[in-house]
Amino acid sequence: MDTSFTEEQTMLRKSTADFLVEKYPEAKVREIEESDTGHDLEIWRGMAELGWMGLVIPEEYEGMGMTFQDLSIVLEEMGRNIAPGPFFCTVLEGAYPILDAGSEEQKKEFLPKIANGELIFTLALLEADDIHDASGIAVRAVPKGDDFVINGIKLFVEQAINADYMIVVTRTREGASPEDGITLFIVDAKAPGVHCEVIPTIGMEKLCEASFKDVAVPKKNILGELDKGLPIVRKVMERAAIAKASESLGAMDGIVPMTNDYLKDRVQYDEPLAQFQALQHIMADMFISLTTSKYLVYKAVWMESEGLPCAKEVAMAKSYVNQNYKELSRWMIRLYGGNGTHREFKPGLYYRRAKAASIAFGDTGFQREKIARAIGLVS
Amino acid sequence: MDTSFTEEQTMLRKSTADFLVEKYPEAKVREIEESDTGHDLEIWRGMAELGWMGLVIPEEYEGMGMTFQDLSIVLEEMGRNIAPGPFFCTVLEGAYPILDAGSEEQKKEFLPKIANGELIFTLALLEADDIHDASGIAVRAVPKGDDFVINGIKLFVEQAINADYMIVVTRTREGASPEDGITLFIVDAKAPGVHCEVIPTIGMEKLCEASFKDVAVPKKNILGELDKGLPIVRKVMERAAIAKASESLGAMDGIVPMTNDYLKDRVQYDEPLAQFQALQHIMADMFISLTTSKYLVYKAVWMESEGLPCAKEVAMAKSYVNQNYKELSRWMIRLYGGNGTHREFKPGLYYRRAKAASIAFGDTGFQREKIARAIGLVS
Amino acid sequence: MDFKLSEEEEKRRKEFFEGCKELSKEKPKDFIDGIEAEYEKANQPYITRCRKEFAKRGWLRLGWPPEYGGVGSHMDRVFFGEARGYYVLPGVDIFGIEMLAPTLLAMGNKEVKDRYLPGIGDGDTLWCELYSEPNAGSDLAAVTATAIRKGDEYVINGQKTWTTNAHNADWGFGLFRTDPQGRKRRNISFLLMDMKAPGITINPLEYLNRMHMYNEVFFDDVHVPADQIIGEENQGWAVSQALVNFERSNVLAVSAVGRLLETLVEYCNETKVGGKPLAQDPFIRNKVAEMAVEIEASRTLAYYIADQQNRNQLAALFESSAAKVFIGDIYERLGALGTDILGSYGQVSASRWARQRGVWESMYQAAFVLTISMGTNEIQKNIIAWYGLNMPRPLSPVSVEKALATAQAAK
Amino acid sequence: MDFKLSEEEEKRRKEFFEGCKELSKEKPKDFIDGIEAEYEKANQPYITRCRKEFAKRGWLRLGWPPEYGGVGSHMDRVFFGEARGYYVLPGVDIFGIEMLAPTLLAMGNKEVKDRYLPGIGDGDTLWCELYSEPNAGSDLAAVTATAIRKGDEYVINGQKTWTTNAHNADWGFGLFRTDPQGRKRRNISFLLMDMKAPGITINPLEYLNRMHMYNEVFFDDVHVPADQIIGEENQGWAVSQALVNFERSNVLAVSAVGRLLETLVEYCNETKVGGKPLAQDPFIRNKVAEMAVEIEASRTLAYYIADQQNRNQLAALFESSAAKVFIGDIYERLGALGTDILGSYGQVSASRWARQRGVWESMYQAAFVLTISMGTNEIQKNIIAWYGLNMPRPLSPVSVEKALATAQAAK
Repeated sequence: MDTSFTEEQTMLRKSTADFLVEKYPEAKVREIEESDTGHDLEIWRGMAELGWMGLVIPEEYEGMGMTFQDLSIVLEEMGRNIAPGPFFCTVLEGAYPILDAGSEEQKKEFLPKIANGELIFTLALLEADDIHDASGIAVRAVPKGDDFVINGIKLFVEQAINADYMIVVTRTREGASPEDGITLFIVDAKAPGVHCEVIPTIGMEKLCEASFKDVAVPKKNILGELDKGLPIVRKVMERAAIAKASESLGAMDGIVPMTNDYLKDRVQYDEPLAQFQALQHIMADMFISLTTSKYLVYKAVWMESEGLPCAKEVAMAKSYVNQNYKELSRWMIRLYGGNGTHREFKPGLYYRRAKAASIAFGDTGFQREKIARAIGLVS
Repeated sequence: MDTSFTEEQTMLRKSTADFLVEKYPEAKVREIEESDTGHDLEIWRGMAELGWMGLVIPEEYEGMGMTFQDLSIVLEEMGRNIAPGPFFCTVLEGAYPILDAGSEEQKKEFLPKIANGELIFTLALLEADDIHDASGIAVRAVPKGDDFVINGIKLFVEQAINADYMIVVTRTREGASPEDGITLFIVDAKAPGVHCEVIPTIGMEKLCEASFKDVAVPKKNILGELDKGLPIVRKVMERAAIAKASESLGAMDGIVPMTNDYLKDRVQYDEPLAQFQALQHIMADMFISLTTSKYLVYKAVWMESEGLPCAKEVAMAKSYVNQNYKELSRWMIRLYGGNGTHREFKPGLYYRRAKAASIAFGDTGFQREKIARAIGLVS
Repeated sequence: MDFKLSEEEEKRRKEFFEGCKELSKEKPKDFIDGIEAEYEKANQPYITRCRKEFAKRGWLRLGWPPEYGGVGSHMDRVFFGEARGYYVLPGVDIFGIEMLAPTLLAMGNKEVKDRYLPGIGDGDTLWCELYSEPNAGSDLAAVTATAIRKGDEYVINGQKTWTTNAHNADWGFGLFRTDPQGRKRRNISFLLMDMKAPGITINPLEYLNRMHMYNEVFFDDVHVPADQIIGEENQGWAVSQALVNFERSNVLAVSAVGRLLETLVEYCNETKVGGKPLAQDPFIRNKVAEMAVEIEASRTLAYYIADQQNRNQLAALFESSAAKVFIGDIYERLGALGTDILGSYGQVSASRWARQRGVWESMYQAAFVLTISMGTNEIQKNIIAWYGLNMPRPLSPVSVEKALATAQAAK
Repeated sequence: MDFKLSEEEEKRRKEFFEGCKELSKEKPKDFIDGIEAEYEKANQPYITRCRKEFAKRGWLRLGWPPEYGGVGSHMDRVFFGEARGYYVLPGVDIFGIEMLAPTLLAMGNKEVKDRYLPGIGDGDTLWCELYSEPNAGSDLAAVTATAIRKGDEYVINGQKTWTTNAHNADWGFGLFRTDPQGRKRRNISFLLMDMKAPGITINPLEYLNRMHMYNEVFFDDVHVPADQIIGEENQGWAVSQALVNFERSNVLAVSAVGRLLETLVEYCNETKVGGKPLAQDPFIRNKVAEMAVEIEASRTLAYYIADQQNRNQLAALFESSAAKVFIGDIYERLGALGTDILGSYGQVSASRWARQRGVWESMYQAAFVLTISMGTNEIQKNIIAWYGLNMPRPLSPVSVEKALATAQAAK
């Protein structure tokens, strides 16, 4: 056991932070957020140069062959800087599922291009009824010659408007159990019949409606096996959940010192607010919330990184961070007072993102139900 | 609308408080609590002299003909002084059901004697499966000549060991619905076959197991109608719930100033604890908790007193006070520090009673389910 | 203790509810319910419509003396607030109606009353409050914007901020330092001014959810006639503290929150997940019931405060602070509960994808309008502790320094 | 970052768990699980049995130097704590093992180490801590009990209180004022004494749930040989603060709480209401899951602290404070949750009517053993704010008065 980061990891964190602080100053974050695309090509290229999109892609596919734990460090720093863009979906919802389940051919075709920043990926999973499980998949893919034809609407597809490819989760068979007959397709996001539109959301992350009208996808673009795609989806969801928790943790780790500094600077009644014990105890509570979150996340990240079974640990970390990120950002606003409620101040950015992060890949209720089963409560 | 108490009510509160402070000093409370019976005959007689047991009994039955609202003032003061004894069960679980549902003969037989302190009553409702509703009633009463014969076990019967009579809720018919076939009997608590034993509980209120072995009860002792007793039980439960909330509110109203005084007296780091802003804000939270509880209870009491339908309001008041009494007493201990954890200090008395009070006549979960239905959530 | 309204009161209350119900039918389609709807630009025509209708009915002069067209009582103000809250109607300029008018009535001379009250009562003049500054938020007495007397005028320089509705207001009232050497509560004056006067610049400050409620206001040699002062020069702090007639029950917010919970109950009944209505989920039942209880507690407390204040304007002061903290917390938590219940839709802003017109996402962001504005929850808790519970005020290093300096000067 | 234990560590950890599991099979029938079980009178024979077994295995000398029979490492102490916690076993005198022994090892001379360590390591001598006084609780430096040097002895007078386990202890260590004129952190000495010495009177103080854990201890001219001082005279405060080797992960409490939650899960699975197991109630599922998460967060944090402290005794100090506050709150809330889930049975004390042997009712009362003892949660939050977050300490009126007096004296 060694609960410290390695020297390499500390350097990775520092270089990541340096890049983000330089490229993503608060004004830039807001500019990207407010733009139609939510994606800055120049920054994207900078990330590609640093190899971030290929961080966890093996060297044989032109990646850096680093671990999920290393990736989580990058994600933490992105969370701290509230960096918008298609990084998360490309890596977690594109590169990883292909690594998990792709054919050698698919790996060769897509992974190098992901690694060098040529391709943006995303995952189209949720539908109108917002059920995060097999029974929520109704979009049909029907075989027709060498193709499958997809019809239906997916919601909350991150960055779909910028994506080159979408991994679309479809129903290819109505079986006895909803868990049967789920198939994943790698779909050209610019193909005829695909239409994407941004859904305005609190996090402004360009979650989209993606509609599919008679979209023909060649059979070779099936990811994994026909009708047996559910385990791939579940793995992607689990990994994305803990990755989102890392991103959130980074934000929380930014909120605490930033709020503390604000209280030391802001003078009211001729004193820095930091002088008031009632606020000191709120800050202490925030420190406790951050500290107790940290190692829960780090342990789940480590397990995920080591390939250990960690469904319970991930659900625990995600559910806990869901609540604590929201709570810390809420307190950040409260302690900033009037300044906290301005859209142009950082507290609001965190507050809005925290809500979005708590929903992505399973909200607290969803995760707690997983945990209830995992700790043995009969259902 | 007049949200102040009348002058008469203020006087009633004062005389009640005076009696209780004199007769129930903390040491006496503890002595009664620790005694086998949990009942002090001398105090009981004093209460009878003041007419408390007959407060809400009409003058024609030798009572004082006052209102439920007046009674609630007495209960508040009893809560503040944590007065143990059979007052609550005699009035709420004895006098009231007889007033509600008793025959003229029963009223004439029992009410004057309750009013003058000759009789102690209680209600035997709950059974081993702890279901606070019709489906929880399994103890059978079977007709035999001019009698019914009762067999079975009741639990959590308050002060049964001291009772002269128990109103026993029995099943007399197995109907299509569990709500059919419930009958109440006024049972001589000293009759052959009745056996009572104290269950040790956190509140030490002498909640008892009452077992009935072939206990014969004359038909004339049926309270209300055969098989149709459920509405009586529900009314008793509702009134007892809001009465218990009044008692709890009185305790809460004692906790806040008492804790405030303690913080002003207790010096640490050369300062009264009251000087510390972190503790000031806890006290402010306690004040808010008390203040928001008060009028919720008072309004439900008023509605009950006026005979207005108030099932929702009672459930709201009881559920809210359940939580807040527990929470205030918990904070009282925390703020008293080491002294708060001594059994002989007042905080612990409140803390233990708060738990018991929160369970009696419907815990928070039970009340919230009632509220959910009342505010229109479909079930 | 009696919670029954008199027949007359019931009748009046019904009038307010019916009037507001009628108006609510005219709500624009894209109107998002929330106690912050008052300031949304797109709502302005409807806001004016409501205000004019209220004025016509005399509801902007509730409790005023007859000579200024006053009708009704303090309780009428409570009923009106409750009704407006329930139908989540805008159209009452709280700065003119709730703050300035009572101040003028209590502290103004006949001339200023004659000059300004009619515009308020008729809904013709909108006001804003020029109190807060970048370094004077919770600590209002630290204002530094100056108003220097020159002949028959005051010349104003400096900056105000968090000025709600300045962009719509015709007139402003506020606190300015008439002697720049003066400290804290001294040397502050209470002035009224035309917000269109030369030298005033108003910059919008976007709220979290993009609503335009706040502004920064800059003063560059703004000339204000000297007779637009209320009270004596340098006595403005006392004027600002004299809002004795301010309606403190918070009934409007309580009522609005109650209505929002009703719509959440409807949503839970109508929305099925896996074939079962959300309303049948015991966790949701428990949480919604819990919220309903707290709102009901707020409501009964509001009525208590209203009744006590009706009898004695200075009554129930600390209960008011408690009520404000409590409803503020409820507002924050109801936004959280509503968005949680909506799942992925809880993050969707008003749009064709939104459920319940996006009201929950909007509320989640607007959550702080009650916990931060008009004295943060933390300030209210200080008030409760120091004045309500008589706990000692913690020492401020500055006061200590002063004491030390005094002691040393005594050498 | 790597959470994997080495094979050797896994092996050791397993040894502790197996040893504790064996011992747990001998638990008396009426043993109520809880971290306070250590002090219950009825448990004393079993406590002694456990202590002797631990001593036999060398587990009371974990991390000691070899010359005092030490075995194992800091991590072994953590594993042992975890194992004892999981099986809720008593038998470790934290005052001797966790507090005094490290102090002696760090600050004691060879003579006192030789004299006192064997008794601790062999489980023959039980200790109590004579720190708190009626007016020195959170503010320990305010102790007033005196130890006046007379020849080769100190003569002790005064009172201690909240003295855990004094009724079972053979010896005590504590803080006494060796110069009654001295103030606060000065003039305090750290003394050891035989608790059977003439002049010592011990009165029990009943805890909320009647457990006899605390005592009042009175000293009436108690003679203590002068060589029973640790460190220099008047330097006792520094000695008491030198517990650098104190195991701060709280793993024992965390592990015990985790085990208690497991029993609650069993209860929910086994107990049917209306024909359905409680475990199927979504509200219960949510709340139990929430608690499981917090316990797991405590557990990972405990391991982090243990690992960091294993590398550097002074590491993770503020994380330790955070961990203590957190597990204390969990203990309080788990007692509340457990009793709530038990419904009417949640109030029943150990008896034939109790469910789960009354453990929840007992825990509900014992809830405060972690939030109040050894530095209340409020004190921990001060530590986090002042030292961890470098926020300024609020001023104390006394320090201000002193400054004023100094300023005036300078006249």
